[in-house]
Amino acid sequence: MLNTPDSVPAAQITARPAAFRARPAARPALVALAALALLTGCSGGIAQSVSTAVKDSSSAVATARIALRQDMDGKLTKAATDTSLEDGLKEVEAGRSSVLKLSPATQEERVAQKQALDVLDQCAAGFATARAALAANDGGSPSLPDGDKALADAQDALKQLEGAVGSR
Amino acid sequence: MKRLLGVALGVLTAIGGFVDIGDLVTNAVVGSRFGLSMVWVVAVGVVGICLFANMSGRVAAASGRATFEVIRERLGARAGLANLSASFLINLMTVTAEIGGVALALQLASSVYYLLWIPVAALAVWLVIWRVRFTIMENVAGLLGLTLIVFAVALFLLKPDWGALAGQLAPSVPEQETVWTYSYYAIALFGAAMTPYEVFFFSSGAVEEGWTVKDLLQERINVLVGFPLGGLLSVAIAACAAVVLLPAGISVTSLSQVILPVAEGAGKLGLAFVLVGIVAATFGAALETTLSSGYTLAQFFGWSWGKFRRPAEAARFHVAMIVCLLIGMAVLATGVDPVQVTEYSVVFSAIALPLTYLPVLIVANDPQYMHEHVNGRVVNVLGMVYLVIILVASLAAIPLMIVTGAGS
Amino acid sequence: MILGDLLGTPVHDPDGGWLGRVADARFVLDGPPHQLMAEPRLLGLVVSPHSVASFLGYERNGLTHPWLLARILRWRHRGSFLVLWEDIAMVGPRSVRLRPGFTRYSTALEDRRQV
Amino acid sequence: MTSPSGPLPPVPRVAGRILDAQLHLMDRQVLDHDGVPVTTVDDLEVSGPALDVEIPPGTAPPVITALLTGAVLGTRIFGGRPPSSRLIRIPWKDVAEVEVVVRLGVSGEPLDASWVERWVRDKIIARIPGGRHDPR
Repeated sequence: MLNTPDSVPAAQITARPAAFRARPAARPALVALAALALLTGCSGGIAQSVSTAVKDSSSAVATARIALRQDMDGKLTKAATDTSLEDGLKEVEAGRSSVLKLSPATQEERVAQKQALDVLDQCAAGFATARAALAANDGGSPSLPDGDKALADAQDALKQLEGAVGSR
Repeated sequence: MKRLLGVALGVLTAIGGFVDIGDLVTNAVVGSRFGLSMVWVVAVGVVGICLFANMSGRVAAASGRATFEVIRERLGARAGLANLSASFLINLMTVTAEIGGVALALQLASSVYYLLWIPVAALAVWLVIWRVRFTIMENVAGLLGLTLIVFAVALFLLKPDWGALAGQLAPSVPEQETVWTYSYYAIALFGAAMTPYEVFFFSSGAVEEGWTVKDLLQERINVLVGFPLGGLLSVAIAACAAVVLLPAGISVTSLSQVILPVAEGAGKLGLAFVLVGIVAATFGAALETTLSSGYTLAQFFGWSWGKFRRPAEAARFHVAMIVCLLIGMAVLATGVDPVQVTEYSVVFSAIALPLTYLPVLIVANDPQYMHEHVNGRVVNVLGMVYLVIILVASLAAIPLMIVTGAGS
Repeated sequence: MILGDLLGTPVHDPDGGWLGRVADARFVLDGPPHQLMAEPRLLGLVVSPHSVASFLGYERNGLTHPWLLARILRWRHRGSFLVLWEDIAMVGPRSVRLRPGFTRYSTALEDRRQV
Repeated sequence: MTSPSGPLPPVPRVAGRILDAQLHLMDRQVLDHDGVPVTTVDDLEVSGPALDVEIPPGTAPPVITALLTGAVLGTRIFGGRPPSSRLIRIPWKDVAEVEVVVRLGVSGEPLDASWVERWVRDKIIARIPGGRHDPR
């Protein structure tokens, strides 16, 4: 864990069970415990948020690549491909804005945030290329393979980042 | 011959009507994240809905009483009102999710942004409820929903490694998931299969169509054949996701991901079928949930209700439905993600399930209502087993939702 | 008066001892038919010492299925009894007082089919 | 006074049919003579006894005079008491049959209990095209 505040609720958690085991009427304690679990789950630190955003974005990019490939194979209609790309881009943007909202405390965290934002920007750019290719639709530039290439590069960058976040 | 046709039609509409946005989304999510390791939950849910729908249909046929009338009579005004509030809100959430589902499917077909489709979808739902006859409405939506069989066709065309697929059937938690997310989605899947609105709709529909005890056999066939086949359809959706999306590291968060495996296996034709199927299934479910919200309110307060009456003869019932559609539209207009609404609605359905299940189980044993058609011993034993399952799922849902951050 | 006001009211014996609460009111249709039906006259009150929450119909009409549910609900209403109108001394907004020497009757409904 | 232990004696036999208010009447659906739902039995009005007054032995038992509906449902659930003028009554003499549902021997249309339904119908539903269209 990167951020230290986590250790405080952890201490509280160990203090709680004795209180609510005492009698069933101590239900509020249980609720408080659940709320704590929720808080600790959400504030899992920068690493947690980055990892979630990266996971969601790599799922979105993978989806977009399948959709593009199907489009090139004539399996998907333009409307469906377009919607897929739009949904994927929305997912990446949501991840990006969640990372953007983080307030890093240490130098290490600032680096992690910066790296993640760079990669997520690259994803968004990949989506932009793919959508432009789909809109062009006349063999002009960018072409669908160009779009796929941009997304593939973004996918590689995501994988690297995933590895980096995982190892930290 | 005519009777045979009637049975066939009933079974087909039961299959086509089984899947709604909740089943579509939840099965795809589960398939993409957990493979086929939760098929057993679908099986448990399907047996549950067979049992439950069968009981409430029998209550409706034997006593002419729909589910919510029975709930109020048994629980009394106070507990009945608490029950009504919970059931009604969850039903409203489902209405919202279904209309959103129609709009999302129409976006996939047209690339026109889904928010623009929402007023169109809601207006169409209202027009059908206002004008179209109950049986026609039910049969057309159910038969068109049958095109979702394309999920099963696509699965065959994808030529998966059947052995490996069968190997996933054993209940087990994949390594990238925790036992908590697994349990959370198990409850969601159970809730999707056993949504309470299906029971409100089923029992009120029995009254709408004027069922008597003579129709009990046909009702039983519809349920016992149609729902399990509908369950197989759910499994096919999950399997498609498990074959195409799981290996690519995709976890489903939007409807556009649900259709990719079908396009992969069956191409543009398959895509056309699946889009028709999704629109029909979600539209049919939007009709059913909208009617259900009218049914629950009218039955609790004793208003005149039913599509078999002229709208003017069931005025409050119709106004209630119009208001529900407007609320659903307003909620969607805030830009909330319909897929997320769906995911929450199935879990809340699981939470509210005991509220409707228990009174039906009790009344199905009461000779004052049922005369000689009370539950048999086997049904009662199963009924009690399911009461326990439903209670456990209901009680575990909220803690699991908190611990897993709603399954993220 | 409104019957809903009476339901849930505490019931005391003549010495002020607490017996339970009014869980239901039993009526009987034995008068001459008025127009369509006879007027239901109050036969007595069902008093329950533990719970006045809904019985779900289990405690009085001999329902025994599903067995486990029937047992649980009966247990929740153990000790409930019926007092006849003749044994009621006073009805107040917060209390019902019984006459000295009142009789506790079984709350069971005879299993006769509804007429 | 009998002891609380041991089985209680059965009620002395009475000639007529027994109705338990909660079990058989309250919260039941009310249908009119054509089978059209009118309302539910939200509460019951009884003819007595006078509150807080010693009941002389031999006093005639109270009888049910009317089914109540409307605002009384809210006060039954949340407490309080609607003014007597706000009570919507369906007199017992209109009741024809008590089974799983309560059937009236009269038409529901002119009853006070139906005024909201009439209002919604006349002001809203009947004004929408097709509002009187027979679905059959």
